Amino acid sequence: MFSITTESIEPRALEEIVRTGDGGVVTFLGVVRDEADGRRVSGLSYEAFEPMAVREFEAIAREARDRFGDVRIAIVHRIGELSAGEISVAVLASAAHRGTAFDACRYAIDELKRRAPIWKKERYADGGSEWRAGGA
Amino acid sequence: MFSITTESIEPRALEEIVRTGDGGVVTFLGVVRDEADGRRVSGLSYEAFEPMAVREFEAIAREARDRFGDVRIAIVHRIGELSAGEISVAVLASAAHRGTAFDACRYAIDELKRRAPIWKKERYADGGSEWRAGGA
Amino acid sequence: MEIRYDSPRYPSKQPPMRIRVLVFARLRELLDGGERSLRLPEGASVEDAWDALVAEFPAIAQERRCTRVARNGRLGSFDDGLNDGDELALLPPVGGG
Amino acid sequence: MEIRYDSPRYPSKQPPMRIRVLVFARLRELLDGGERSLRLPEGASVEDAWDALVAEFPAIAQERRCTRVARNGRLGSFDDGLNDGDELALLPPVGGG
Repeated sequence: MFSITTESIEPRALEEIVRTGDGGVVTFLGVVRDEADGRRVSGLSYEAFEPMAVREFEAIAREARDRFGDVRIAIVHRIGELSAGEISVAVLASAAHRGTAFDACRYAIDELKRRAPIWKKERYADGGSEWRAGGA
Repeated sequence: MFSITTESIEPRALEEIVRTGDGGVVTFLGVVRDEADGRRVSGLSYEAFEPMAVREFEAIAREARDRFGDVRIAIVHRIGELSAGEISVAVLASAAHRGTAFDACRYAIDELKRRAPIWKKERYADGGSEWRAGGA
Repeated sequence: MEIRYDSPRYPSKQPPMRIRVLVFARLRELLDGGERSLRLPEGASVEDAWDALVAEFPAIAQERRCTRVARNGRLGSFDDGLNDGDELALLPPVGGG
Repeated sequence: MEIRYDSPRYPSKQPPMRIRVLVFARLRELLDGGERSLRLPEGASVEDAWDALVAEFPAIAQERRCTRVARNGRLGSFDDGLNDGDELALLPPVGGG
């Protein structure tokens, strides 16, 4: 399950990829923070180059399998307007053993932030806004 | 939120500890596998020394904060009879940044398996059963 | 069930201590129940409590090596002395998760 | 909107190529829209497409250094040649998650 969505993310939906025999399921949820570098954030907007982003998610999942072994991965990223406390991204990794699931989940979110064609604009409570690169 | 429960675990309930300002939430779910060392498992039963287990969960969370910094942790372990595909344990770690949340979540489940006074008996499809130590 | 145990090392001149023993997993099965009360002479140790149980349930003897003990909810050792009213938990190798 | 660009390097003797340009984030704002069509002479490169956009939107010039390009959904380089009908995406530094 690899997708870009304008709807609010329901993390449990990603569990559909969990297979009988998987003993460890690791989920990462990215949540919109209410501050960045000491400035109060009033909202965010995300945009994506959707077909390329989805292909990048697929590539990242393949790489995770090559590196860490048999693991199922789901990645869903939300776009559009988000406010503090909302989920911007969910990554789920499910494997027979937990080490594989942890490694694959972390690899996937790190790579997603590093290279998936997705952009984030922060709007600040004190006015102004900024495109933020290199997801911290 | 640190508890032992006989009820089925609802992972989203652990999210109540997520605080405004947390940007990364990592959840580990332990799921009952249908095989172990090549034997088909028909079911599991868990038991716990409950008050000590809960105190151990609290101690593990304190250690995680000492090691990795400001992070909120929830741990819920189920006991009683479980069948394949059911969630036996949920660990959630929530922090401003994802590295802290990943490290804390993994530390917590590793330590839980290593030292929390909880026991697991596997029942095999071919008959027989076994208490399993040293959670793999 | 209550086991009364008069250690040869500790002749029971004083009123015996009552110790609440909790056992889990394999030990629970071998002892046919998770909780029991032991009467031990004043000054008895965790080791003495264990020996009293072995006297009644010889099958547990081989579990000694990998059993940990908790006194009143805190990990302790077989050398620890016991006090009247203590709760003594005998913990086989854990395997949660 | 369609920009027609006749490169001095590539006099337009042949029918021009039509390139679909997608821009995102800061570049989308600077170009006042996410999608446009460029007409470029046969043989033009990604660099030529960029120059055509800079000619109309000088403010993007300074973005060149940190812009990556994707041709038909695959990462490429500014040196890549373009073909008629190509989709060219101009990608500012990403920051999802």
